[in-house]
Amino acid sequence: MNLPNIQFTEEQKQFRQEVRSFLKQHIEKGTFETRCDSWLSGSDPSFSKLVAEQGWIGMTWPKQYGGSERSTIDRYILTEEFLAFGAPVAAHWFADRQTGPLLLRFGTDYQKEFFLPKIVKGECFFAIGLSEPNSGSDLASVATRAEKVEGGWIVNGAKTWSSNAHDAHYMVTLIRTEPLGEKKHEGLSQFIIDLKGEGVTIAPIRYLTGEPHFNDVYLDNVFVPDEMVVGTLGNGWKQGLAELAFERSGPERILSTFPLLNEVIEQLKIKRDLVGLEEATKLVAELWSLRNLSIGVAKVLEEGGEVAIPAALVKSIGTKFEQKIPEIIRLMLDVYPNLHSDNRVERYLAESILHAPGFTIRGGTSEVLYGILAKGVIAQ
Amino acid sequence: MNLPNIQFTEEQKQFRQEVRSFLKQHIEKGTFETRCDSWLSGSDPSFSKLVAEQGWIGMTWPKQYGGSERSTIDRYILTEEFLAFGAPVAAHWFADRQTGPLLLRFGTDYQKEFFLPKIVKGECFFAIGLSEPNSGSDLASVATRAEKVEGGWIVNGAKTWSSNAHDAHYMVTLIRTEPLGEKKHEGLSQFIIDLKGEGVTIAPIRYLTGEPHFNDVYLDNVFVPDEMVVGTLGNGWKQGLAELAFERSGPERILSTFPLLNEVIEQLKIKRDLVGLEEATKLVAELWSLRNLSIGVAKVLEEGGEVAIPAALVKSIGTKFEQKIPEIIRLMLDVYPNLHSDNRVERYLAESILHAPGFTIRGGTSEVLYGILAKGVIAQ
Amino acid sequence: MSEIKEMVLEVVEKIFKDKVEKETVDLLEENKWAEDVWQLLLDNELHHVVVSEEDGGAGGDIEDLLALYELIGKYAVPVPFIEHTLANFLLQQVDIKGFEQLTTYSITTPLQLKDNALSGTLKHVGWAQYAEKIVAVAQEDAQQFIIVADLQDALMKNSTNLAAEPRSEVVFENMKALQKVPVSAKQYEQFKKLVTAASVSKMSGALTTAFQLSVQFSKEREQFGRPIHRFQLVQQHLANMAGEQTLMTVAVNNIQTLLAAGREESEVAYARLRMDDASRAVATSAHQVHAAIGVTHEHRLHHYTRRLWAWRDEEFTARYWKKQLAQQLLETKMDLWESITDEVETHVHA
Amino acid sequence: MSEIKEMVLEVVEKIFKDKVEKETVDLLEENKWAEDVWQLLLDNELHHVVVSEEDGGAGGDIEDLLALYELIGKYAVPVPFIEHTLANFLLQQVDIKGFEQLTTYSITTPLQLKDNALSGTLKHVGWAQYAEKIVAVAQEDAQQFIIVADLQDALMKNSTNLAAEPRSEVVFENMKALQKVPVSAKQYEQFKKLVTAASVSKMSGALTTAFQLSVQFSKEREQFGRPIHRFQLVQQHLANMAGEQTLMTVAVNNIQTLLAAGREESEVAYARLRMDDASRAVATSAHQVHAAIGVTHEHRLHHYTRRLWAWRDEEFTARYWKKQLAQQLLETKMDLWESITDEVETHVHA
Repeated sequence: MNLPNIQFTEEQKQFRQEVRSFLKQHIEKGTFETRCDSWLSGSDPSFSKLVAEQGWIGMTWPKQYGGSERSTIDRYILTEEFLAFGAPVAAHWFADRQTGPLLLRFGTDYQKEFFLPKIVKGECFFAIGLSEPNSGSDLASVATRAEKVEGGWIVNGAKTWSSNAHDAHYMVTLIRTEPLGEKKHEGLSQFIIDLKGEGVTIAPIRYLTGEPHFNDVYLDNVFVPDEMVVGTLGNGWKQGLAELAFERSGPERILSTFPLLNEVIEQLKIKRDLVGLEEATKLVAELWSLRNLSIGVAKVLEEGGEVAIPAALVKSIGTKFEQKIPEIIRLMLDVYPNLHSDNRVERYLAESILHAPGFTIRGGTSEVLYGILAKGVIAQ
Repeated sequence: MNLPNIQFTEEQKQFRQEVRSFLKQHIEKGTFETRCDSWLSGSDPSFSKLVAEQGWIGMTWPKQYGGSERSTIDRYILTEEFLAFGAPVAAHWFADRQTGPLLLRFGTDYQKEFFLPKIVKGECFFAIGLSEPNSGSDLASVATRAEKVEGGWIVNGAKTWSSNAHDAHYMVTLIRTEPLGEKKHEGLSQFIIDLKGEGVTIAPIRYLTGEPHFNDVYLDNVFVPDEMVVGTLGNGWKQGLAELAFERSGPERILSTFPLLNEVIEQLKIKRDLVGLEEATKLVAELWSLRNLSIGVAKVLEEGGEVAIPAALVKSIGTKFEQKIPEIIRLMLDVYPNLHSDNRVERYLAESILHAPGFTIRGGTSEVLYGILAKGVIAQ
Repeated sequence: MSEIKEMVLEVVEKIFKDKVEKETVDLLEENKWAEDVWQLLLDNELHHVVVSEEDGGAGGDIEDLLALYELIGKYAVPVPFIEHTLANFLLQQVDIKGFEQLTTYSITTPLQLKDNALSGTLKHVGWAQYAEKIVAVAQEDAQQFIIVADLQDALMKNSTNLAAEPRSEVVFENMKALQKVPVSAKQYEQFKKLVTAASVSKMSGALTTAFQLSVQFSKEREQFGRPIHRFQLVQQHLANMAGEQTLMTVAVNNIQTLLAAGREESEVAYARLRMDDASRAVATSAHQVHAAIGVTHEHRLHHYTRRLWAWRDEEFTARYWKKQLAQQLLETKMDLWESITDEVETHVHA
Repeated sequence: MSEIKEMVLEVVEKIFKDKVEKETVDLLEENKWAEDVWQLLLDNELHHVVVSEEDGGAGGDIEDLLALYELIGKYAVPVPFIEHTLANFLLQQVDIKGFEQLTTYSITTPLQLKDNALSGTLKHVGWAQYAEKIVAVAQEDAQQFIIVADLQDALMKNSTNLAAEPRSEVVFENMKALQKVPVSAKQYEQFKKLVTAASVSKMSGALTTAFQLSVQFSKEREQFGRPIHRFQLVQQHLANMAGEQTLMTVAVNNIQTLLAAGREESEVAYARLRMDDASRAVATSAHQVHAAIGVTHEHRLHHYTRRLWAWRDEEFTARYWKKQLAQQLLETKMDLWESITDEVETHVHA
């Protein structure tokens, strides 16, 4: 398998500097504090608003919906900088990464006009309603069902592991709209559900750190108007699959614990610890090679190419890399992981250790990815 | 799971010194050269004869068959020393480790009287005929079959991966003696086949180094007299299983590359390389913990306890450990692996790298062991 | 093993099984702890297990004590049992009678001692915010002492470790040492090993539970129409965890016996190093097997994995012992095989 | 990429597919080599790919050459193509015209140069026993030179690497340097990178074949009644290998482009470090998937895995580059993220 080999242009490098100075400025002003895994666990609607003001939500989208029609590579750079500085971008994350592209591809004009400008302004956040209490990795075993009524659907069921649903306005929800047949992947549709609407109950599930993070979303006779059906009825599974390459290949599968690595190298430099730095170079080399792969996938995605397999590779290898960083670093120096420490290494290490178990689970467990990858390889 | 905690007695320690000085003496005299993985790839019938002269083949067996009725722990110590000094004990290995215990448990008086004294004298070596050309890990899919005739059986078929069959006199062979029924584990029997007999062709299979190592053994209308059937007809699979704990839990699953580790630590000491030594301590700690486990299993085996699961653990973890040693060591110092070097580290490293792939395959692949272990754990 | 061991272990395990629910362990996160369980342990005189019979104790040995620490880890019991009994056990070694008041210890970094006045900072001291006394090491010129001090005299900054267990920074500024007994470098080394053996023992307990929860989960959880333990990749996790758990159980058993027999040489260090790998492997696999359910606060798993993550970086770490062992390797005249198989030589300790 | 690249690669891959059988690679083990394949390469002027057009070559660039080296690795071709063309390419960099006679190189350790006489030992020199000339580095006082010497003047001790490829120890005792050109430290550094890029390229080729053989085997081999690629544990091996193979293909592609564009900074070192892990992972998984069949001499797999094992410890190893990179990290004022994302800065090389 090969992928294009990207060298950034001068304009792209300049854009990176622009994002970087924005972030540094806000760290200095105290707008946010760098955290590991902040892209998913750091939801801060007011920071998202600031990002929106820069034109950095939906930046690749058409201008008619408020986007800037910039390249996927620009968005890639933006995302990398958010991750490297551990910025709290979780609130608008799913709307920007997934809902926007989904609506642009499958949405009605009404949906695009209604949602996209709001998302771009940082005023409308989305959650994803995919897993169900008993589905686990078997995502197609959807029990949440909809019954057709006049002008819409009545939905009953429950979704779980919905990250940030407590901060979101809407949820793109996978729902069974036809009776379960032979093939469980068929008869599924994607609905946009108003999370503030009647019959919706959001029950936070605390992460192991005790922080709210994902949610159970209970749907009790929730009315969804016809205009909130995304794309084709019954085509929900395939539409969802199309999102996966975006979901799996991004820098957020490599850089969740990068702030820790960066800070530790600074500490080792101060101590002039060459043995530690030698050990660290292996992580740097790994990061370099993963980044090439991930950027290559972004490029192919932009050109509309097929990247399901390399995207799954990024997810599978990248998440192991970000999971490994704290485990290797704690052996390189004497450090006591502490979520509340004034010492950045101690704090980043604690965040990384506690969040690491999720990396190889969320967005497709490593075990599921192995099967997908092997099948892809065998089919070639 | 817990296992007994063994502390060696003064007598046992003295015995270890006795073995050690025998081996050191023979290294000095040039009788053999230390090699990694020599227990399986170092077949030297004349050295086996020397070992026999010490009373160290079949040392735990009854005196009436030439054994010394010594403890399993003594044999464990003996084996450890052979491995630590990389002695070429492959010729008598299977007879001592497997065939003897098999015959003592299931053999007829005739078989015991005929074979055991010869084995003890280092004059009779055994090979194992288990795998077949298409069986792979599916060992029970035996196609080699026997037909009953007057006074014995006519055997046709082929066995493969038979280590050292080219040096051996006999082969304990798993054979289908009843037509294949519902359960492929049933209807199998163990025959002792004279490898010098008519109809037996031994074709060496070269190891990747080019050295002869295992063999295909073709059996073409080979007559096996009734008195060469071991144990009960049709009970071959179960009898074979009983050998597995002996086969899987010994120090040969931990120490195949030990000479390399030992030598490297000496080199690091000479260089006063504390960073390297720190790295090496992790391997030492791992060795220590594996050794406790393996010795514990030996103790339970001696007392007739059930150790299938912990024995499989030793094999599974131990072989990964011995496989890992060259991979870690080559990063600790500048060394060029070379089979023909005068420098011991270079030579041991080359031997270890080239033999390592076999460690996690022979005697049950890691993949097969995971299944056995998981089932054992779930059943508890 | 002392004769009382099995009986005591049975009693204690029953107490923990009955009284330590998930909610009991959760107490720590609300700045509470299991005072009722602690009271039960006191009522059953379990804090006196290693006190000699003439002093009114049960006359157990270090092996008994460490076996109890395994149980503390196995049930994640939120009580200062290890801190209190180990502090008193250390005192016992230098012939100071133990305290009934809650006592803790911190021997990682020596305090400074001058004219009976203590100065210095002890970091991450377990349960100091609830304890009245502390056992520590102090240095005056070239001499080290075991000292006892009153905690109400110290400045304290309370925090928690990754598992929400109470940890405090304790600052002494010319505080009085209540008692002091000089200790040799060798004795101090021995104390480090005892503390490390305690740590390895409790980790072994937590590791066992993380493993057992995973086995249980793999039987109960179904995916794609069958229990997940039927999938090879889950079996691989279970097999690897079983290996780590068995290795560590045997290792801990080994060091307990050796310490009780006074025959320990480097084994505590080996066990501590190996535990670093084992705890990582088991925590990783346990979470992977439990998938999303295992990273919720609602599930018990994190009580054990967070303890493993917290404990491995406390007190005398693998990094510390690795350096000690490397120094020993450098200094001994024996080659590795001789060192490993010769159990008689007294190793040189740096 | 030069325009000729695709065409040339196609021609060469066809030659290798047609002419390089397993038995061809086996020749090395009998102290022979594929002289017919070598002749075909010469006949097709492939040793002149990077020779400039005015000197009668094809005018290709380093990218073309490295892509050919990938093919040498991919088919384990037993010819001195890399040695000869890279030796000549190095000479070209210092404006010495290449040789038609078989030439090899060894720049790992500088020889000593005094009054035009060379002394010193070069270890593990590839194909020296068949070559007539050698390109090496020599040192006179503080100045380094690229030199050319005649191999018939040298003492040679022939041996092989782990893959049975010819390697010799070459000893010079006051031998004449045929040519010498002074080189700066920066140029020498650049040569080290070229040699390393060659090594990474051929390893990437061997790694690809080891992976492809495994995929093939997993489709053909049946166990317990189904092809083994249906088993999750085999899928895990395949997935991991696919990841390593893709990562390295992209990495090698990247350094080839950067070197050709003169924009390389630390990328060759990164690729070499990453290749150390990738080659271990792929060799291990490939053998595990092939099980016993893969460790026989009869099967082709070992031609690729043995090359990976041999090549990773030759010339400028991961260990060498790790130290260089650590030194760079220490000296740069940028933090890691700046270093990685800023492609303009010229790194300080130690």
